Amino acid sequence: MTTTIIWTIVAVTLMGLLLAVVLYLVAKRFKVEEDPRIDEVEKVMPGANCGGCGFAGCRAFAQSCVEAPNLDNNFCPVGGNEVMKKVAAVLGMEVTEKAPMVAVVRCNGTCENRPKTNEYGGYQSCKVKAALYSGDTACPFGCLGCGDCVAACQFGALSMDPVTGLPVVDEEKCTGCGACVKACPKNIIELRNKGPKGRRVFVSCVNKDKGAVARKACKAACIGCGKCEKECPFGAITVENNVAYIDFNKCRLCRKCVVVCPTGAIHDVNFPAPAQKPAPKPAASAEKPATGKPVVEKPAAENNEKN
Amino acid sequence: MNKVLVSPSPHIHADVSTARIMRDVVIALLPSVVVSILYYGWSSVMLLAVSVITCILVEYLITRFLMKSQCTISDWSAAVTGVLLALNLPPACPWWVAMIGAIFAIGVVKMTFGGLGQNLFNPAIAARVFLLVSFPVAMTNWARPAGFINVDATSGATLLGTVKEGLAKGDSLSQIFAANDFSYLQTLFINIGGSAGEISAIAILIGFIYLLARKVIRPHITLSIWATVIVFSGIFWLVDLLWMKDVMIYTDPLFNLLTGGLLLGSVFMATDYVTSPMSTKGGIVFGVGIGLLTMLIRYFGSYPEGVSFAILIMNSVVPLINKAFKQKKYGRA
Amino acid sequence: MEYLIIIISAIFVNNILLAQFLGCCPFLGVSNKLSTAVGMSGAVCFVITLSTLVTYLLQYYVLVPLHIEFMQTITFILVIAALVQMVEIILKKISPSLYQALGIFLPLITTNCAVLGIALIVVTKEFTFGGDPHMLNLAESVVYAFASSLGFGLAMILFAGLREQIALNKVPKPFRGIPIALVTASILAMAFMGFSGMV
Amino acid sequence: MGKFKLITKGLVKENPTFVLLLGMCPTLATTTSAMNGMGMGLATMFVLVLSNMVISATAPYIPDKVRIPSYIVIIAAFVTILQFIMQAYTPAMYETLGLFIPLIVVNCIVLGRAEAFANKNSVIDSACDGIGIGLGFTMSLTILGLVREILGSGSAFGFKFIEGDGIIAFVLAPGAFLALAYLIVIFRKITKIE
Amino acid sequence: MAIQSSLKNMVLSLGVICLVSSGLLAGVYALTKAPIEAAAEAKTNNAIRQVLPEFDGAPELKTIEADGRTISYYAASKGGEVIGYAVTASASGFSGPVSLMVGITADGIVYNTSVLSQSETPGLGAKCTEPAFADQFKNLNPAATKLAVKKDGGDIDAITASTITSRAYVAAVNNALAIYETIVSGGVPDISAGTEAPAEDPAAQTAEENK
Amino acid sequence: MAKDEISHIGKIVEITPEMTTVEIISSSACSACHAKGVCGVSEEQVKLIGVPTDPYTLRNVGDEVLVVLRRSMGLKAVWISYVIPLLILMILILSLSPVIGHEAYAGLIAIGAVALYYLVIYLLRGRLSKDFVFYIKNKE
Amino acid sequence: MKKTFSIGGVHPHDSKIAAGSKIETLPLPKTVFISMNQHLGAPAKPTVAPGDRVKTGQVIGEPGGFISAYVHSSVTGTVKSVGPYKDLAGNNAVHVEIAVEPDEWMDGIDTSDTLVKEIPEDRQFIVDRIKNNGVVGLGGATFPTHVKLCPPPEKKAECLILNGAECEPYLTSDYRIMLEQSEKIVIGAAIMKKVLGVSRAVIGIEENKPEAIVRMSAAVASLQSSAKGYDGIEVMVLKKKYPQGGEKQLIDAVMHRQVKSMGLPIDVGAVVQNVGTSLAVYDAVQKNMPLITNVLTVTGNCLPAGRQKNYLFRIGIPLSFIAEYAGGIPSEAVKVVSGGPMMGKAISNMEATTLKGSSSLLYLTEEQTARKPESNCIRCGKCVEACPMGLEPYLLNKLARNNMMDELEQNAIQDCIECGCCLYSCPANIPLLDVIRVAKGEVIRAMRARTAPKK
Ligand SMILES: Cc1cc2nc3c(=O)[nH]c(=O)nc-3n(C[C@H](O)[C@H](O)[C@H](O)COP(=O)(O)O)c2cc1C
Ligand SMILES: Cc1cc2nc3c(=O)[nH]c(=O)nc-3n(C[C@H](O)[C@H](O)[C@H](O)COP(=O)(O)O)c2cc1C
Ligand SMILES: Cc1cc2nc3c(=O)[nH]c(=O)nc-3n(C[C@H](O)[C@H](O)[C@H](O)COP(=O)(O)O)c2cc1C
Ligand SMILES: Cc1cc2nc3c(=O)[nH]c(=O)nc-3n(C[C@H](O)[C@H](O)[C@H](O)CO)c2cc1C
Ligand code: SF4
Ligand code: SF4
Ligand code: SF4
Ligand code: SF4
Ligand code: FES
Repeated sequence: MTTTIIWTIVAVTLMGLLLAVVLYLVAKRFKVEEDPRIDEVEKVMPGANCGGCGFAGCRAFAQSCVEAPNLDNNFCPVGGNEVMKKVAAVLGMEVTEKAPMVAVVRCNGTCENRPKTNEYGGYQSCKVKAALYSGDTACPFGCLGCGDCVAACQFGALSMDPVTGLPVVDEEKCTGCGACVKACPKNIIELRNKGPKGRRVFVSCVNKDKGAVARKACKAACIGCGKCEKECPFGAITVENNVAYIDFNKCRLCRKCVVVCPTGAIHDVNFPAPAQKPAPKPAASAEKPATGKPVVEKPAAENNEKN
Repeated sequence: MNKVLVSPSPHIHADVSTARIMRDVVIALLPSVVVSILYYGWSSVMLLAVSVITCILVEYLITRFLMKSQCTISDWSAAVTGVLLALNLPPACPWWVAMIGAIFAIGVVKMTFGGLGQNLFNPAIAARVFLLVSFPVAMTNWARPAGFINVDATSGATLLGTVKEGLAKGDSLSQIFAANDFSYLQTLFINIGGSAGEISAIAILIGFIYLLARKVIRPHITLSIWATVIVFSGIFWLVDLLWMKDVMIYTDPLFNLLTGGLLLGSVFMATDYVTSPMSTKGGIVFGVGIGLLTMLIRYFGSYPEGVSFAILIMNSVVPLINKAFKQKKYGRA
Repeated sequence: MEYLIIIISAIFVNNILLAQFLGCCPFLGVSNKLSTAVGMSGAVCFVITLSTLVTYLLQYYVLVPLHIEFMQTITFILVIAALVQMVEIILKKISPSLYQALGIFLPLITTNCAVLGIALIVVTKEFTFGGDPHMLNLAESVVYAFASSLGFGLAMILFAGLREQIALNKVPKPFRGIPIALVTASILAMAFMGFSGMV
Repeated sequence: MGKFKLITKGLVKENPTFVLLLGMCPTLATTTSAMNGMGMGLATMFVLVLSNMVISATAPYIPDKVRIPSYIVIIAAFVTILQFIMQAYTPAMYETLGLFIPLIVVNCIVLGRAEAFANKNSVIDSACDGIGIGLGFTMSLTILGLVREILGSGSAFGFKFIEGDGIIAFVLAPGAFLALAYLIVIFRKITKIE
Repeated sequence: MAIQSSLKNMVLSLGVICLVSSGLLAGVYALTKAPIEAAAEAKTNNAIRQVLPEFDGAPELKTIEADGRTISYYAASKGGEVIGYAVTASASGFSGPVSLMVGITADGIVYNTSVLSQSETPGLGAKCTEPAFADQFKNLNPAATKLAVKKDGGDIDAITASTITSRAYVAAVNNALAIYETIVSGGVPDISAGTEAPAEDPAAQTAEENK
Repeated sequence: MAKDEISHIGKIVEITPEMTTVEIISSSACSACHAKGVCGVSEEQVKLIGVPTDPYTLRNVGDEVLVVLRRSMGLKAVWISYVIPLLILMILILSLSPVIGHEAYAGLIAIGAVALYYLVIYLLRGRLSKDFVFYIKNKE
Repeated sequence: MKKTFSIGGVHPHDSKIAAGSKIETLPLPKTVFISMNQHLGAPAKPTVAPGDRVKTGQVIGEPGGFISAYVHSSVTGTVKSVGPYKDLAGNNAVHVEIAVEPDEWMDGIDTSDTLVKEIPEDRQFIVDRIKNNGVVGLGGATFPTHVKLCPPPEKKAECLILNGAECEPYLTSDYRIMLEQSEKIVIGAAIMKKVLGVSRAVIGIEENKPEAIVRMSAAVASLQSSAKGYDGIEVMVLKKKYPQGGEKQLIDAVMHRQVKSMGLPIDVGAVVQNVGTSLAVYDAVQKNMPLITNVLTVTGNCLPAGRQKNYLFRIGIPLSFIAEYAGGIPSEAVKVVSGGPMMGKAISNMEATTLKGSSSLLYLTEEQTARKPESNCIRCGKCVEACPMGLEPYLLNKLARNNMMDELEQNAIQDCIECGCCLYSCPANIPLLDVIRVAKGEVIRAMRARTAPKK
């Protein structure tokens, strides 16, 4: 019995020591050290691995955050400022807040505004359709409606509206990762500043055809008439190639352009409905994102209820 | 011009459809179905009905309520699986065995992988193997139910089973054959004892010719299975014949070709598009594999019948075969 | 002939993965890509065979004489861990470039159920290969270990092929990932039952 | 995290079998019946709790490089102790579970918990964590065993409720994979954990 | 982690851990050694008790030389008189050895059998432990019953779909009987007779085929 | 990426005119596993790989790059380091154990032979390193 | 044994219902729109401005790059505008709009009907004529012919193949010109043979055009006996199989050589030209006539027999004008295709104009053309069997949908010739080619980017 016990101890201890030596050698050969902070940063990341930040995935992003001297060049669009603050806290660095961005669909060629001229019968993919021809309406610039953008969005922020045939962005869910922008072969989706209280003004059209042609193709097209350009007191609007564009850094949300646009191509979202007593209405946007729909068309009653 | 249709080329399509192909397979199976009903009567009808209806129903329920996708029963593939499964069961097997098999075939082997065309294993075969493993008693009960026409076949056991059993007892082939008055003519027309669909080699061959004529299948897989079985068993048989004449234990090639599920399996199950290789070369490798494994299992395994296992095993090699044996490409060495 | 029986038994009939459930983690984890599965199999074969050889010697020439067979578990795992590490060091020392090539190609080999399991089976289980139940001798043990690891490799490679194919298919959402891999493994295990009784 | 939460998270949110998919070998191999599954689960839990405690107590004194080997030694010691105890007091169960008792040493759950939890937390917390995860493992193995037993042998915890056999495949290897696959799917559906 | 990974520290800490745990192990081993042995013995005794009629005290472990091998068996006695022998015997089943304890009374009747270990397929061969099959070997007179499965022309009903296991079981019982013969005859038992077969013994051929 | 290459993401840690050193993280089999985050066993090791510097491409320390190796080379590496010693081991044991009386000696000789084999390839390492040539590619 | 290519191929019903209709000349509309983008490569740059008067055959666009071609006015009249106009896919392209006046030909163009058999000696003269007269390939790709006829010096042409396969169903324009203009085509071939300096020229014609085979053989024989420079020209009868006319397939059928992946025909010593191109070469070289006309088939099963037509048209005539002239679009038609049913383009904008390469207005009914709903791939391998490039379309489709670019390249997606055989034969109605075409574009772009010179 005693010998057994002694042998047990001797054998195991010897073996343990052997292992210790081996491991020591291993350790000497292979320096492992990954900064443990990478793990910590990774933990606060949203973990979507969407690549919206420009890195291969959340971990790659975390690594770059840890290595970078400051966080100015790193921004996770998905987590937004919240997450960046947490990252900064982990690393003991400063963050400069970034204005949140949101995807904006710049086409208002609803089935009503833009009658179909033919029927598409191929594979339902905007990419395939765009490679084939101008689309099933007379507007060669507008949304093709096969929803490549919807498929690209990892966050379920996009959906096709069956009535209008256009994608709708759910502002609450959209993280501004830009995957849809890349997916759209027609370059219709743009990332724009979300704006104070989610308010923003933009031209919901990318048609570069001459006014008459554009108008004929789509009732809501920008005809490049230039009225808005003249109206804007801040010089935020430029008309080029027969289509107006509003620079969101210059735009002060005065909404003068909205009124003068003859086709209603300029959209303002999340503003209180006109002729309503001013009241903030964040709930409304959550319920029914106004993007892609001119505010004037929005039933006022619904907004009231939400208030 | 009432509407204008625009789509990428090509603008015309050959007159083929999945449903048509599957319907052709069902038609090709009809001779075997008819023969099995004639010989095994109501129990065969029952198995067919339970199996086909369960297959279709399960597919319907799953697409409708679980996957919430387009319902695919109209493509007839579930019916093919159902008929083949029924033809692969012993005629006396209870209806609930057929039902469990059908649920397994469609519910597990086909739909969990995504439905038609996505499965890696042949549903009917996998289900048969599942049943064989699960209900060894019911699945090897070769009792012969009364049929609509009567044939005097004395024993219910399968020929392969009888041979294996006899050999295990130490009898030699000649003794066994003598005891069971075996004749090739019998296997050709009425191979009583065995799965419902294995009765008649002729019926299966009629189906084979129909499938070939309708260009549903190409013959390379089936033929390579046959060739392998003939060569493999031929070698054993010849060696036996030449050197151990009195105590032969290896059956001759024709016997191996005509008995058991080999014909049914090689014509209808190994040729299933979904679970066989794409290229011709790959198909031949696949067929040779099935032939070899079948004979190995028959000669050395504990199951008397090896085709099902052989097909299932080779199904699992198909992705590798598809990688290794590709179609010849234009302009590439 | 006896070795042949051992080999057939260990590869096909009692496949270590599909019939004995040893090494399921790498089976489910590393079998996504075919080339990795192939490389992994080669490496695992070596590790398993070598470990079994060493632990066999340890068992019969150290533990048994000292009457401390009950220390099997702890000593085996230590020896195997040390062995795996040592092979890495040796390889690194031998040829950095060779070692680098491996590093790019393979995941690290860590010990898992398969390695320890086979080492333990060999010294604890009676086998009936070729007649009466008996414990395996050294040569048989090594052949058994080698064949088992080949069986492991075979299953891994088949499985990797199947999974590469699954990856292209539209598997219903709840089944994606591990569940569908398990269903595949189930049918594969069933297929392998066809070999039963071959030895 | 509260102690209670530490214990319960192993049951659902971090269930080692259905969510984390750890320790697949014993999970598949030993669940031919509910009793066997439970036995394996409890055996693992025994090692898990004790090793968790010891490791959390010793962690500060172990250099990083020998962390894993030290844990292995500790775990292996407990496994061997478990072997002694089972051999002495539950020899039948010991024989049934066979190889998979010593293989607890390489079970990722045990080592994984040591690495991920015990070496950073207090002894009590580690014990709770061990109990939680162990219970989760035991529960899942029991359920899996129960399902396989019911389908495969027509009995539950050894009580036979149908004549004859069940679907034998479920007691064999294919049934193990299959039942686990479906249980994971069902678990995912119920708990909505991905 | 507080401690640096120097060689000294590593060796030291791992050494201590090994030392402590092996010490602990040895301790527990010492503590459980007796119960483990008791459990093992209890198992054998239980098996013997199950296969033999009531006897006094502990059965006596005896050995006998055969073919250069030593075979052990247990002799049980009641009132000083040997009433039977418990013989362990095994044969190859479907997936490994089927190992039995066979109780044979002094007058050569197989009193009962008990499975010591088997690894047959659950639901199939594993049913050999169930009374439905095993009870066929209760109070069986080898002279009156043909010890072979029905398929091979004997009197034993095989387990459904598990002829191989059944044959192994029968073969093991036959082996035990052969050992018994030697014990009573005092001569050298022909172990091989059990496995390697007089040609008419069909059970043996299975064993042969399994090779 | 052409057919027969394998690549691994790494980061440049050092550049000299001749050699660019890239650090890759090789993870254990477990870490390919789904539960990596929970289970700490998934070891990762940093390995350094030397690649001849390409004078025509500008790269910086810290760049993430792909280290690429011909696939056949990966298999060859496995072959040299594992498969051949495995075969040596098997052949020796099988041929020696019937010849040598004591099986333990056969076992030890086999292990010795494997060690010898490693020694031989150690001597041949110069030739080997010529075979395993890596190159660097930009990520994406 | 008639020859054909060795891999894949399909047999759609050939439906050459317009084969019996003689070529008629189409009248001129009031306005024509001439596109600057009528060929493969860079669009031409317009050289006229609104208000300019142009004559028939006058240059109105000059090459915009190395691979590009001249564009000539097909009518006499006044330029009304130069600017965007929608092409048949509805996209904007630069067109020159001309108000039509009675024809007034440019000087130097021989508009007579006399057959000129003597081939000019000076090769540079020939190439210049071809280039200056804006000749592009009329087999579908409209590749500038002069580029093709001047292979880089290190590549040696061995055989000129005239592509008279016209393997697409319905199309009969090549067939009609082979019947009606056989000598001119052979002379064109001899001219190109001369430029290339090859001794052999093969005119490949499918067996379903027996009359064309007879007429072309007769033309070859008569020219060989009556003039110099016609040796080595032969007519080869080919089996009917789509896509026999694909140049890679034709080279395989005629020369038993295969162009390697991403290679050009010239790599195996072949130059393939359509018979229509040959006709255009004749006109350009022998008559100094620019490429301003072509033959177009108006056909479709839903058109009554009498309205199946082959028209000689002037480039720039709006499609709607042709449709109108030919009796309007039948009401059963839902799709109008420019080109054959296998490779042609569906027209979404009938106001678009004819181009140099326009070959048909094909009317298809809903029953003929509507795509059926896609179902799962049953791995039947029909697409694999059909693919003339030996690809595995089912696999490419899956890889493409999973965005696996590397694997797509490994599986040679870049070799796809977009023949449509796969989609045509798929029983599950999977839009294989739709998916493959886009993915192929992306893969080729990635490959180009990779091989682009490092900065
Ligand atoms: C997975 C599997 C397990 C099996 N297990 C056993 C077993 O434990 N015992 C046995 O005798 N046969 C077993 N068999 C063999 C078959 O049941 C075989 O058909 C049978 O032994 C011979 O049939 P019979 O008993 O009806 O004559 C098994 C077969 C398979 C496929
Ligand atoms: C960039 C480019 C360069 C080409 N260069 C040559 C050439 O040098 N020689 C030649 O015979 N064809 C050349 N071709 C023409 C192609 O081989 C082919 O004839 C043309 O794309 C039309 O083929 P298709 O009508 O079969 O589509 C070239 C094509 C492209 C796109
Ligand atoms: C699938 C396919 C089918 C084709 N069929 C024909 C055809 O029938 N006739 C033809 O002249 N060109 C056909 N072509 C175009 C030829 O490949 C080739 O471009 C042409 O013959 C070259 O001559 P060109 O430059 O004079 O057009 C086809 C091309 C492809 C890809
Ligand atoms: C030639 C041919 C053979 C088939 N054979 C089988 C078969 O053996 N088993 C089966 O379940 N389905 C068979 N099917 C139907 C179908 O392919 C099968 O259900 C799919 O595997 C389901 O995805 C066959 C279909 C064809 C066209
Ligand atoms: S809508 Fe676009 S930008 Fe917003 S989350 Fe989705 S993909 Fe990203
Ligand atoms: S916005 Fe772009 S991607 Fe989205 S549906 Fe419209 S065209 Fe397609
Ligand atoms: S379109 Fe491309 S992939 Fe399809 S058959 Fe033709 S060459 Fe093959
Ligand atoms: S033809 Fe269609 S169904 Fe058949 S393999 Fe190809 S893609 Fe699949
Ligand atoms: S539990 Fe991980 S390999 Fe077995």
